[in-house]
Amino acid sequence: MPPKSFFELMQWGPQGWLDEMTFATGLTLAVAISGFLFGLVFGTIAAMGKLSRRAIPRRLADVYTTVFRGVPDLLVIYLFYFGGSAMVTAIAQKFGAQGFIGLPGFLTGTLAIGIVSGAYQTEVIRGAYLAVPPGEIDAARAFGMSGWRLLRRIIGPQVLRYGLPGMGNIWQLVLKESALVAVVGLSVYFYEVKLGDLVLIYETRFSDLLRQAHVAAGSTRQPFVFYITAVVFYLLLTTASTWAFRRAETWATRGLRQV
Amino acid sequence: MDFTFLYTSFLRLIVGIPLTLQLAFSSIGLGLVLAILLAAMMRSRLLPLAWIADGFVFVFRGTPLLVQVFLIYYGLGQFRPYLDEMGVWWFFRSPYYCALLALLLNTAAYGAEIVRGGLQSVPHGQIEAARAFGMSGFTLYRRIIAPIALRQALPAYGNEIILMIKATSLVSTITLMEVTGLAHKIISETFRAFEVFFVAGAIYLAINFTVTRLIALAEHWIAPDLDQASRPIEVGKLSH
Amino acid sequence: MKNGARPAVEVEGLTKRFGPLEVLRGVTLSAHDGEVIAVLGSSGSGKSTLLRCINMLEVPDGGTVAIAGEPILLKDRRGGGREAADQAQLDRLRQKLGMVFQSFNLWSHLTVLENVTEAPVHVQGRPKAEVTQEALSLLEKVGLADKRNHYPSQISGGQAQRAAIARALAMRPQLMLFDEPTSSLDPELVGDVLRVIRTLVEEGRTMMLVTHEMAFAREVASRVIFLHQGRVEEEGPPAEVFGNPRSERCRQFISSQLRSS
Amino acid sequence: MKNGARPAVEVEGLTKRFGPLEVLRGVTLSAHDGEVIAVLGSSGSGKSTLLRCINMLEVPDGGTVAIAGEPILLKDRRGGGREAADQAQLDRLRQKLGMVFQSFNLWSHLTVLENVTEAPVHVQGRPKAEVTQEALSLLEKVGLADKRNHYPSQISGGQAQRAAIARALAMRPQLMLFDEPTSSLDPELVGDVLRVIRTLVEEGRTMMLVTHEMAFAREVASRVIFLHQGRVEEEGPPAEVFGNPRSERCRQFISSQLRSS
Amino acid sequence: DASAQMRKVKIATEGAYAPWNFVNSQGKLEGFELELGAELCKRAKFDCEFVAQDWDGIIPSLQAKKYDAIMAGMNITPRRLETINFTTAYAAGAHGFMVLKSSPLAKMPGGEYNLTKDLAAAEKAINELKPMLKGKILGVQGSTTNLAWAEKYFKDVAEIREYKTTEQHDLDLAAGRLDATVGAHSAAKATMETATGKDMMIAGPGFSGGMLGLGVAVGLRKEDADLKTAFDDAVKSAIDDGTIKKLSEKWFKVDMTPKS
Ligand SMILES: Nc1ncnc2c1ncn2[C@@H]1O[C@H](COP(=O)(O)OP(=O)(O)OP(=O)(O)O)[C@@H](O)[C@H]1O
Ligand SMILES: Nc1ncnc2c1ncn2[C@@H]1O[C@H](COP(=O)(O)OP(=O)(O)OP(=O)(O)O)[C@@H](O)[C@H]1O
Ligand SMILES: [Mg+2]
Ligand SMILES: [Mg+2]
Repeated sequence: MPPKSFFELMQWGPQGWLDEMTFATGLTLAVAISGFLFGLVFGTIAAMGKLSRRAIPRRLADVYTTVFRGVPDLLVIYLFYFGGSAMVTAIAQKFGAQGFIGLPGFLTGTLAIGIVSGAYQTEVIRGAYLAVPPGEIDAARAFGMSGWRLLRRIIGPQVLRYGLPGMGNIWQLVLKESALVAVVGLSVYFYEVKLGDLVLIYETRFSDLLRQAHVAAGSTRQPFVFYITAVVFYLLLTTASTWAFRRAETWATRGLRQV
Repeated sequence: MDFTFLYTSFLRLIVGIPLTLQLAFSSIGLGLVLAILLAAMMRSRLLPLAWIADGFVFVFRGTPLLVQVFLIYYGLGQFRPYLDEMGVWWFFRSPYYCALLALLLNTAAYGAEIVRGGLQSVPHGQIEAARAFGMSGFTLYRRIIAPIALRQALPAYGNEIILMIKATSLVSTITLMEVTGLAHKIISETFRAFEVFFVAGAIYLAINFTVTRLIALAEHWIAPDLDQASRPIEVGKLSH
Repeated sequence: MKNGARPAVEVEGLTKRFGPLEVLRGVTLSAHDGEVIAVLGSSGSGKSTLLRCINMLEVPDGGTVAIAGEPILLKDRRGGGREAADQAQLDRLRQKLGMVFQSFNLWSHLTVLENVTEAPVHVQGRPKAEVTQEALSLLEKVGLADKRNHYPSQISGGQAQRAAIARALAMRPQLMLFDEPTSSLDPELVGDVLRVIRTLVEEGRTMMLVTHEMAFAREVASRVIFLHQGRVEEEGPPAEVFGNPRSERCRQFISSQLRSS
Repeated sequence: MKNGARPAVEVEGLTKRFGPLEVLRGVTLSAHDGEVIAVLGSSGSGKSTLLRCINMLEVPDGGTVAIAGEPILLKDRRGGGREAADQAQLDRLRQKLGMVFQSFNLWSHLTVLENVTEAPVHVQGRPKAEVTQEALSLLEKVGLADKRNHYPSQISGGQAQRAAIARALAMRPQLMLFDEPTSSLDPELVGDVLRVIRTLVEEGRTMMLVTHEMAFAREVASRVIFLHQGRVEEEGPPAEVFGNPRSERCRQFISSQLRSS
Repeated sequence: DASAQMRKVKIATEGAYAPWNFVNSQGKLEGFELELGAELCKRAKFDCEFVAQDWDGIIPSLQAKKYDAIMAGMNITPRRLETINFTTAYAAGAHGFMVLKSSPLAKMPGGEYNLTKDLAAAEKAINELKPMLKGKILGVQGSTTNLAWAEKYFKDVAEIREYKTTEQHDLDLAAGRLDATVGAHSAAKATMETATGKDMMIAGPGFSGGMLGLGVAVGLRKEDADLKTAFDDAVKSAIDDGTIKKLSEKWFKVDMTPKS
């Protein structure tokens, strides 16, 4: 293979890698968004647990954040992928099913990312809650607000205000966490290849951005082209999300005087 | 469970702990200083300064640490003649220094954003009060803004510390054998991924557990009046 | 306009302590529909704490509070102290209470108008259009119509206080708890607030208000309570309490008032 | 105790706008050592803004402020507005000013005592032991000695206001800016504050205070200023302004005062 | 029809180890093992499907039954045999050092040694290399037989650094952070054809067999004995009729047919 120029490598279509890199970016984004949203759910619940007056939810939330922040993310993903499949298989076999049942990579992967990022989001949400002026919460209580309503109308918007920078960090983290899911594989589509008189069905792993760069680097032996391209694509995602987060922040800090 | 195997794996893995801790804590320490500097620059009225800081945070927060490590080590390795000429090759030649540099730049970018968030949560009136008494510049930051911001930022910064401890696992890409690198090595010899990761996970958990407790202590220490029990969220009542 | 059997609020033997400090040591009082009770007392005597105990923002250590004859259910909490036993009941009763906080506590992420419409729309579930209409007329009444789209950080102290008053009024509460509602208001506005309170009283609503302004208390109150060292030291119609206080402490307190003319 | 040539504060043609709203439209005034100026005006008339412009917490759009004869240097900012030209000068001058904010703005991470000692120690660089001594005696004076180790979130409104007063006094400022310093205080404490202010005046210090309490203004002020629509509508000794106001608006404002006895 | 009775077999490959297996710019798997795999399946009458899998998870996933076989340039080793099973080897080649042409190590003596057949001769050659390698830094891909071999013989004289991929130690060799890499000659040759490798050369003797592995083979679960029989037969027939020779010459430019 004679070395190709950057532009030869980065063209759209069957000759170049641009289309693969673009799809990979899309997948990364999809994994990140779902993982982050899962995390938001877990994080909100655990933050409420941590802030609870009751000992049991507090303990549980504490164990959750300590363990899932404490152990390497890859381990959590392995646990989900292998452990989860084994469990589902065992349950299915109890009901008479046969053979091995694989969990869809996308679901297990995003769920694992959700659980991990949720542990981080817990701390951000808790910190932000503590920054909300207590008087404003008192006022809402005094008017008969409590539970979800209080959370949604008064605490939520203010937690958003103080928590957004921290959440932005976690979003960035999740964006890159999607690379870990590649380890357990994200199968997305199949296609057929004719090889002489033989028809083979290939399953392609629709890779995330980082693994795609790795694969392309291995295939072309030109690592820097692909890692730098990956950086550019990541930065495109970051540009979009930084913009979105800044807008959200401007909106969330309306009415707040800046230093 | 094969306890002898777990135990021998453990004995082999703890050899990597000093490197893990060394990298984590030196990058966190240096990174925090840089983060504060960056956050100050981001809020600066001198636009070029703010732009530089924004750009830095943008790039280092926006790309995977793995790629940063890779590009700093292998990428700069491509420019050896120039680095030699500048007399900095000794630095970039060493995988340890390259890892430290990548980790510290990365954590500084994240840290800057956390510090910025903390500063944003300081009630405006309290800053005005300090200004009205002639405080400004460094004293204002040190005495009023920083302590209040710290209370808000500490939970998020605790996250960052833990992330950095785990992030050190990426440096095995550039031949540094810390805990995760050693774990991979044992797995490649035994293929018992699950058990080895279990032991490695337990080691990280133990380190991070200690760190979270220290952070919780610190939180209590800097904000004794913010005893969170005094303003709990009423979870039990969410059912209504 | 019932007057009698079921007092709008009934407080019985209320005690509250903060650490070693016993702030309330057995306060008993009641207010009937259409009554205006002025609570006097020196700074730190527990006036705000009393109001905050009535709507359970502070859960009292002992004693009971009943709203419109219905006692607020409390239960012991493990590890000491008490808490509301039935949040649904508490929320329901709180909707009958309006409160103006000493430090206003406006919601900083909402505009003045949104602050006023928030609870009626989202707690009482009243139609937004109708509430907005009413809110605008309330803001008009307190002279804040032109600030309706400002955020709390963009208005003056007196304006914030008036916004807090409008916010509480928009709930159409049966019982209003005012914590120094006129402290930041100029004399003209004090007059306005006085007029608003009188209209409410005519509608049969009940008020409890903490104030340091004797003149205001005298004008507005049907009964005056003087808090001292966690107890009700003196209680009676304003003419009596101001004109001829029985306790030494109360006499001293009242006579220290500066005369303005 | 100089009196004359160099006024403690001199404000000349001050203007300030918030968006479309012109809050101050050319305010000119000065105060000499030992003077106490009471600023009156309806809510939203710009009283707080005037005080905040004097110590440049709000930078005025036009006009100048001079402290002890030294004009605060301002420069145009790119993109409109102005800003302090010399931060060191501003910091130095601000040390001569004390301020009690309408909303107190106590530092939430410091105890009451620490709030009081913070600026003297860390801005003026005075020895900590000496400052603490003085702070304790100030807290004693305002009746807060027993709350010295409480955090701002743990004290009552009136206690916070007194802590804010003690904090400002501890700076031993040449010019004190009080924004409604007695709004949350009971009559006895108002009397105490009055006494403190009188002592300061006797030491030759200068005060500007915003108040809604005419009685207090009458007792304490050597001169009264009535702000209306961004201008000084009336100015003179209290007896004159209260007894015989020249402008219609001022007359109306003053007569709306409730009489307490 | 016929395909309905054909057994479905899923084969995992890494997809990042050119020219053994890699993903081309169309996102399709390609390489020596892909073509060979198709041949083997045709002979065994399997309905095959290739999947790409990260190297780190490749054996655990086999055990978790995510797929049935591995063809990923994987060497037969005693350690791996403890966990999984291998067919008979379908490729074998020499292993050795790659250095920069300008390096003093370029002058290392050559030769061919088989660790299985004549261990004594091989170890003698190794001992002769030791003085030259004293204090040098060697780069090896982690988790490979090369690493185990390098550690066994050179740990006491040289510093050994572990890399995730061969491409990474090649980059470090180019940058001058390493004095030599240890790896398969086939991979070294592939590197030498790229821009990074243009100043590199294979130096010293080639070693094969023994702990360096008994050749590259299809990895299978131990319990799938029937699969092993079928694949074994297919590999043997592909060796016998020269298919493997033809394919390896196409992809590696050398004959990698295992010599029995
Ligand atoms: N940041 C701001 N943005 C917009 N308008 C503002 C802002 N700050 C103050 N204002 C407006 O400026 C006017 C003057 O405010 P100021 O606080 O000076 O009033 P004040 O005389 O002190 O009133 P009060 O007696 O109620 O405290 C008010 O109408 C207020 O709404
Ligand atoms: N969270 C708390 N922790 C400790 N002490 C408290 C707390 N809240 C209030 N206190 C104390 O309880 C006492 C009563 O407070 P409260 O706010 O009821 O006073 P108040 O009568 O409203 O005074 P003011 O007229 O100054 O507003 C005060 O001495 C105060 O310091
Ligand atoms: Mg109070
Ligand atoms: Mg004001």
